[in-house]
Amino acid sequence: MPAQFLLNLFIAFLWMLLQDEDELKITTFFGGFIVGIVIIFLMHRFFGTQFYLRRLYSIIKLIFIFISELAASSVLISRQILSPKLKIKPGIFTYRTELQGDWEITTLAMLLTLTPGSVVMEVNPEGDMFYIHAMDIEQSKADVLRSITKFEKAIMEVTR
Amino acid sequence: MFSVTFAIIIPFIIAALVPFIYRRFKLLHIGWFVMLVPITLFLMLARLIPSVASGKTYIHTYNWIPSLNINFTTYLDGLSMILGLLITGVGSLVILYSIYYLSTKESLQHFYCYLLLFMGAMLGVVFSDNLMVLYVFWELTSVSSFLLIAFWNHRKASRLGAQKAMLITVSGGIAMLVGFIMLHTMSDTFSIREIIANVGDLTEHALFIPTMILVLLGAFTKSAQFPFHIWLPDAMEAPTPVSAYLHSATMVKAGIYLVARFTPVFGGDQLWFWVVSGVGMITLFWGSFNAVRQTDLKALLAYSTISQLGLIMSLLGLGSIALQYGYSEESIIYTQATFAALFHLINHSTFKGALFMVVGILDHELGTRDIRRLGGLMTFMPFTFTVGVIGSLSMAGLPLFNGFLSKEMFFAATVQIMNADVFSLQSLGIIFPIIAWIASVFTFVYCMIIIFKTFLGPVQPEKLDKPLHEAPVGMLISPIILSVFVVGIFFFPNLLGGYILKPSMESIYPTFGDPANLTPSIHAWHGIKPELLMTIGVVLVGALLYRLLKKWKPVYGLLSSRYTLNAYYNNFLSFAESKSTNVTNKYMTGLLRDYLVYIYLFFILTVGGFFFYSGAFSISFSMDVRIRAYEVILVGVMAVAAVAMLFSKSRMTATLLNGVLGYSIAIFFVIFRAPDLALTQLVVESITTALFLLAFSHLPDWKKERVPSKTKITNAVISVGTGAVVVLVALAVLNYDRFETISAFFENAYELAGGANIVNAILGDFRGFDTMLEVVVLFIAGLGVYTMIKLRAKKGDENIENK
Amino acid sequence: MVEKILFTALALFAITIVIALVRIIKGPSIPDRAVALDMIGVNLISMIAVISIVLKTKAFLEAILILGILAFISTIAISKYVERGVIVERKSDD
Amino acid sequence: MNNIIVLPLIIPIMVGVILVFLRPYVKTQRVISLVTMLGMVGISLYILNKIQTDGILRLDFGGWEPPFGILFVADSFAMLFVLIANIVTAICLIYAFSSIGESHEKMFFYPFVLFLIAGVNGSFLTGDLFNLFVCFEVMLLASYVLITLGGKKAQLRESIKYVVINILSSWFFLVALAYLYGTLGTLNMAHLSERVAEAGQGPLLTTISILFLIVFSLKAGLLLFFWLPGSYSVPPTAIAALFGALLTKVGIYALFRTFTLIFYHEPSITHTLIGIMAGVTLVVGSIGAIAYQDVRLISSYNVVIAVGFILVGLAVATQTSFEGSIYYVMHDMIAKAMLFLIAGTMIALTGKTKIDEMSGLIRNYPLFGWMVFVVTCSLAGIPPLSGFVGKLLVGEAAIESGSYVLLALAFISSIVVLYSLLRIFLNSIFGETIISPEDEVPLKKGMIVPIILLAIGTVFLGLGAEFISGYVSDAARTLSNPSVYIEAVLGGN
Amino acid sequence: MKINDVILRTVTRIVVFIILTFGVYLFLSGHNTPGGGFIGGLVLASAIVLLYLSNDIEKVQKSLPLDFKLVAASGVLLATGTGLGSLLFGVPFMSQTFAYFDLPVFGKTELTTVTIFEAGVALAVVGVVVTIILSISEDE
Amino acid sequence: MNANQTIELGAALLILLGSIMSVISALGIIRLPDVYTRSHAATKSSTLAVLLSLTGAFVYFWVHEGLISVRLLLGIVFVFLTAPVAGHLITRAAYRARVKLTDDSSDDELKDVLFPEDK
Amino acid sequence: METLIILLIGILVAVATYLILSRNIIRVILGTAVLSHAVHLLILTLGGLKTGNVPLLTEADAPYTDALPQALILTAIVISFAVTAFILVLAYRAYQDNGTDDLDALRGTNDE
Ligand code: NA
Ligand code: NA
Repeated sequence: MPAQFLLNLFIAFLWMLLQDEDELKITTFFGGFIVGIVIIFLMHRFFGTQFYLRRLYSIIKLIFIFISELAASSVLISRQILSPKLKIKPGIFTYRTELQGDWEITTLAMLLTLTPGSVVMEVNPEGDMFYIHAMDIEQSKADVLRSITKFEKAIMEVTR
Repeated sequence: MFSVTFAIIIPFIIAALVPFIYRRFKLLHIGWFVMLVPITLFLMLARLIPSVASGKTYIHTYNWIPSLNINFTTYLDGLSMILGLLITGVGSLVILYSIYYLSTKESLQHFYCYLLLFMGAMLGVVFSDNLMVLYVFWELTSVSSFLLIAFWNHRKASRLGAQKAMLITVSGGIAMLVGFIMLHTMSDTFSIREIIANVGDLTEHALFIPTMILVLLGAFTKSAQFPFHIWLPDAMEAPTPVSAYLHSATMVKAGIYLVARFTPVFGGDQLWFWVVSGVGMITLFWGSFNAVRQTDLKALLAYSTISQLGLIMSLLGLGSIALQYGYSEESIIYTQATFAALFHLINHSTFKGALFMVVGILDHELGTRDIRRLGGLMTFMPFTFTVGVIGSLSMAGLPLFNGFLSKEMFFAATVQIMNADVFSLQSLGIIFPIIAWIASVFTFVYCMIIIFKTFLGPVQPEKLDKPLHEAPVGMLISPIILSVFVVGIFFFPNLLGGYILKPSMESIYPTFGDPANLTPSIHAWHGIKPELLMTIGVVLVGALLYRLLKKWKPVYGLLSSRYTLNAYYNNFLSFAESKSTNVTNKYMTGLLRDYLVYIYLFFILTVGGFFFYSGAFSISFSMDVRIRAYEVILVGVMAVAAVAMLFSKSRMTATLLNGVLGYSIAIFFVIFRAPDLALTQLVVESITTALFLLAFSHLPDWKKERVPSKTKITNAVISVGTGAVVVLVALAVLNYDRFETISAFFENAYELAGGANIVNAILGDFRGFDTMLEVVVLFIAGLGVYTMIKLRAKKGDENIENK
Repeated sequence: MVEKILFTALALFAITIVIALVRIIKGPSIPDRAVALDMIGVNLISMIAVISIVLKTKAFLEAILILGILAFISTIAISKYVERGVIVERKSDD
Repeated sequence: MNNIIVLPLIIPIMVGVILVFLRPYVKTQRVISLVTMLGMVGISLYILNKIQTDGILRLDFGGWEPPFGILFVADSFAMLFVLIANIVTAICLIYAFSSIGESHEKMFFYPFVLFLIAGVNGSFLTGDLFNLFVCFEVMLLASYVLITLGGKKAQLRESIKYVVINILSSWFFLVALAYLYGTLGTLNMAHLSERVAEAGQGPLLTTISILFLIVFSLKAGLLLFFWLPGSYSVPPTAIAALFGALLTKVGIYALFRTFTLIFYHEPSITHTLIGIMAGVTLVVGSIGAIAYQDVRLISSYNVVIAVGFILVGLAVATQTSFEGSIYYVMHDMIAKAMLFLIAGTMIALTGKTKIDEMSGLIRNYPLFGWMVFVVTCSLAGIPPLSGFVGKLLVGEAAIESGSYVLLALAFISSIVVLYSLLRIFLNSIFGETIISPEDEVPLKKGMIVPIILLAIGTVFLGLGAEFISGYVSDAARTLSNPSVYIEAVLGGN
Repeated sequence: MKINDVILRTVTRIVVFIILTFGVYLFLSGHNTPGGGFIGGLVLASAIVLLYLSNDIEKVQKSLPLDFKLVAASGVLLATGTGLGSLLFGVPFMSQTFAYFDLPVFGKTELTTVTIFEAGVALAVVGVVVTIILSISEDE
Repeated sequence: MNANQTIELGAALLILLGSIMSVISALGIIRLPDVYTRSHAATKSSTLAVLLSLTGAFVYFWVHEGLISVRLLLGIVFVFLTAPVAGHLITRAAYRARVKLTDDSSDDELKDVLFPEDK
Repeated sequence: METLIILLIGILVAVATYLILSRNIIRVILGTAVLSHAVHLLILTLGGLKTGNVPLLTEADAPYTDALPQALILTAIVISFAVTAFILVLAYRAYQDNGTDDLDALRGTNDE
């Protein structure tokens, strides 16, 4: 499977970088490739989904979304924590998503968790409903609904 | 050439063969075969009598443990000759007697095996020159005696009797062993001959007296001297041939032999004189006094044996005084006590052996030895009666029998001792003849009891299980032979004196020159002397007391049975057992905490105690590394986390706090520049925490512990104490700066081992062996966990040990 | 200057750990403690990074990743323990 | 180079691991493990004799010279321990074949026994104090597993105590090592000895030596024996016998080694303390030996008594006393194994554990009964069985050095030993037979043969004392002259 | 409602590979940087533990059908076996040796017997840790 | 002060920011009323704090030693990847173990699904 | 620094000892865990907290901190892990069969 090949390259790359050598050496890469073969051989039954290099761009974009969400939510929480009197109304609300498949759901859940004021608590067995705990339910619900389409789109760019 | 060694070995070899022979020849009583052994040995020894009498000795050495000076050296001289002849001679007669006494239904192979074992051991005792070898055989006689007493071990009394005999004689033996070792320390030799030859060097040694006491303990226990005599009556549980052989004629004489043998070593000491003669006298009296009250004939003979052994012992004590004077005209007179001792040793074996056999006949033929059920047997059992009377009268010390001769000499010796001008004997010496005379009166009384209550008086067939009849001829042969000796010696005493006693006098007084001087001519009549008057007194008063026996016998009732030595022995054992159970249960509580408390306390007391006592504490901050705020905070975190563990109400909290500790330590490993440690610590801590969680699903949650506050305080004190000791010693260690560590060597790791990570080079190479074993430890633990969980013994397939 | 800042940061991280420790001790629930423990782990990561700078060594950078891994695994383990009473299931429901 | 001296450790380990793969094949496991142990006996004999000609042998692992690397040092003292330990293990294995049951054999019994003996052998041979700690742990872990093998209630219960106490003692060991490294900066025992001699064994080092004394006393059961009776009473017989014979001996060995090689400069403190501990051990062991009816408990307290006795030899600390202790240790390993096998066999035959619940076994099993008698005499020190020579020499040394209290306690204790074992013999072996021939559990050959072999051993050690006296005196000479050992280790190749 | 572990499992798939790679790296690079057989083995074991945590035992064993106690045993054999190898070459037990070779592709490479030894250590650690965790988890 | 020193100072300030962030999140887990709100603080502020300090360290090593430390990068990725998952798991576990929401909470749409019997 | 660490060690030892003297087996096991923490710190501290460098020859120059104690601690850590794993399982197996985790109830009788 091409995905496995990719993963193998990934491991080899990782390997090379781990050496912390002054320059990137093909020999090191090759050693890492062998290590990767061993690992993937042992673990290949776990590997089931696809992974494409050309989606790198989408991935990077997604990562940036992640980081910015994280920063925003941290600021928000800090404000709340440091405010002299806590003025929050926590609660749990639901959200139904269009996304399908493990990777998409996982990515969205992680994004939502990093969204200011919300943590995904449960995914229903069908995998289309999130139960989200909100720090301050009014504001979080609004935030989530506002940005969720953006997230879903970014994720689908990577996965589909 | 006859070798004495051979005489010792033969019985053992035959003993080993007995079980096989027994299986082969079921039909013939195996006793016949066994009897050949002592007869042969007796004849062999007898052939040597003339040459030994002429002063010749035989020595032979086989190496055993030469590096420890322990060699198998045999030594035949006059003294050992007497015992050797007794052992083989009486042995032959006893075996002959036993052939008729023991039916083939008994487990004869065991009996004769033990008997031969004993015979060999006893010969070993008397023929050994090496103290250690002597000790070996000495203990073997105890062991074989144990087995013979417990021959009918399904009887409880037999087992208890055997245990008592074994405990007392082996304990004495151990004391004697210590004495022997001390002798070796003083003289640097285990050879008795050499010790005697260099005795002058010993007497001044600080250990001389302790050694003497210890050796005497061995002798006294073996020869049933007061207060150790209590085992002998119980030993009568053994079959009667055994009683006749071991417990009157031979084994109990081993102690006598030992005292005689060591007289040249210790005899010159005042203490020896007093202890040997004193203990002998007390035993003499106590044995005879108690014999009178017995109703079991065998018990009576046992006490009588004790008494007679006391007599011989006291004579040896009296005789030792000659060594005070050294060889001179006057001192010869005192050696006659010793001469009498040896003489009586033989005489006693003859008449007591005969008497035991007589009692055995009664027991065997009539089914009882209780004098209250016996009487008037004279007419039904004429031969038995004759032998019994001869034995009794000899024991009573009446003329026509050998006992008279030696008894007279005994009286003479006790009177003589008052003339000695040492040890205040001129005033104190009077007690010897007095005790001797009183004891002889009692002896006379019990001898009369034997004769009159058994053979004379009314017959009581209704009290007997079996019809009255004379014993078979075979059973009578041995006692008759012995009574022939009893009478024969009376008429020809000097034959014995010249050939047997004379050479042994030389063994006891090696410095006194020609033994002929020490060998008086024995006469039945030597004029009206104090001893004769004493004998007459004994007969008169004894007869009177016997007449009035019923009147004064209640005196014995005054001696409460609770205060007898036997009761003390039994109480001691049961007290020891119950008390030891209490004591041990008190501290072996089965509670882990208690055991840990002991260990911690011991640690605090010894390590902490010595640390302070010795002033080892020292402290200095000069070498301390500079400290940063965050480090202090982290130390605080760890301290708080640790203390919080004590107060956490859930196991989960405590486990997580332990995790915090572990992680914090990892940070300290970072701070202290130990990267490998930090990595390992982190992973191990996490996996450990995971293991706790895993195990928690199989364990109940914490309950509130109900611990008394006293326990809590104890625990707290111990905890703080332990922490404090660890800290203080550590501070002192920190301040101890004398040596460079060896680790500079490892800094060459790259050249030496090709590794730049020094720690890893140590683990993989310099100390790779540790690592290898550590992997093994881990493996064992893993496999052990697997086994404990997965491979449980199911019900039903437990091992056969637990059926 | 840089060093002072770094030591200040270290002290702050250490203070964080103290506070988290308070939460571990107080609880009240196990998840509360797990959250606090996770926080301690994450702060230790930061501390190791800073100490590495202070000591001018990259010898401890492995420890950072390991600590990340372990904090994650511990949290999973504790969550499962809280949620299901066991942390490794023989056969899960689905 | 003397690679052969690592074999007593490495062969059992490797064979043990291989046997893990052969778990289902019980017969194969039996054969291999027995052959291994017999091989070990042969190797030990070979090494022991090689020492007599070549002097002390040493093996620097990885070729790293002392004091930097780890090394094994084989002197006569160590090898005598190794030799007897391996003989006893081989014999206990034979007993296990027919007693422990196939289900237990499949619980990796043989691997664990092999690991145990590997740890024991390693502890005897190592010349490095930290490596001693590691070897202890190999032995301990194996013993932890063996004590629980089969997992009966009582086993699990007692093993907790055993394990916790040993964890504590291992901890003390590490603390002591930390102190020692903090002061002397080295781990090699010869090097430690040299440095202690150089610096003088001042108060601090003496304090540390007392900590070592505690550590090894916990292992040896010297005074701190609380773990012993319980844990020796619960495992299957073959294991109990191994424990009875071996475990305390490792502690004893370590005590002798440390207090003759390293901490011998302040005998008035350390050796006096050892003497006091030995004396108290003799007393309380003696009290315990007559306190109970359970044959295994009686046997266990007999172990305690012997520990006290052997340590008297160390307290007295002369060449003669060392010789005595060595003789006595060898005797004790064999006789204690025999005693525990006998106790276990009695329980197996009757299903009872207390002596007053059994009776007259000698009529059902005559040969077995006589073996009980032999072991009784042997342990009581009745000559010419093996206990005698050691007793003699320890006694002599005690006299020469004026240690009369210890002398008295040591010799009185052997009376107690005699009494405690006579109780077994008279109550259970002698007496009215209560087992009818139909109800008789057959005594397997595989159970009596090992007992007989041990009996032969005790007779041989006694009668044949001269055969081993050369080795023993060589061992004692090394103990009393630390320089011999130091020279062999640090004196160049 | 049944638990849906989709998030955990999905993330674990990535994370496990990171950990495994890191584990092997630690094991191999230990000679010169922190790491080595022990720590490498422990990290590898953690990865497997993570698999067990996020999946169930049956599932993992289907994908990773190893008898871990035999893995551990093989590790011990390997570790002790390298020591024993010294005997064949007549050098002291546990002698490690190292050398630099010019290998195609790899260039100048250091090869040492310690690596074999450490591989044994790592295998043993993985085997033991997983055996312990599995044994407890599988117990009723 | 040259460029490198400036960047180093910047890295140090990044780290300082991270440490302040981390103290704030720690205050959060003390101040916030229940485990769910506390986990917000832990998964977000705390994660950001560590990302900041790791980035600071990464920059420092890059500038100071010319080292692009993949181990640090990997650490960053790892924390980034796992923090939300940890938050998700722990709150789910808390809820299923019936740890109460704070009384101030308004809606709870999960209660009906998970514990219908509580009604 | 050393003095402070040693004081910390003392606290750890005291706490561990108190835990070990408890009746609950888990507290005892936790106590042993704390004990091992304490002794690892002790070895490291007494081995010399020099201000030397990390003992990696490629990383830094001499002087290095003493590497030997570190190696010893590594070994000790692994061993105490093995022992802890074993006794944890032992504890719960004992609970399964004896029905109690209370050491007082696990005393057994001497003469049963
Ligand atoms: Na120091
Ligand atoms: Na009985």
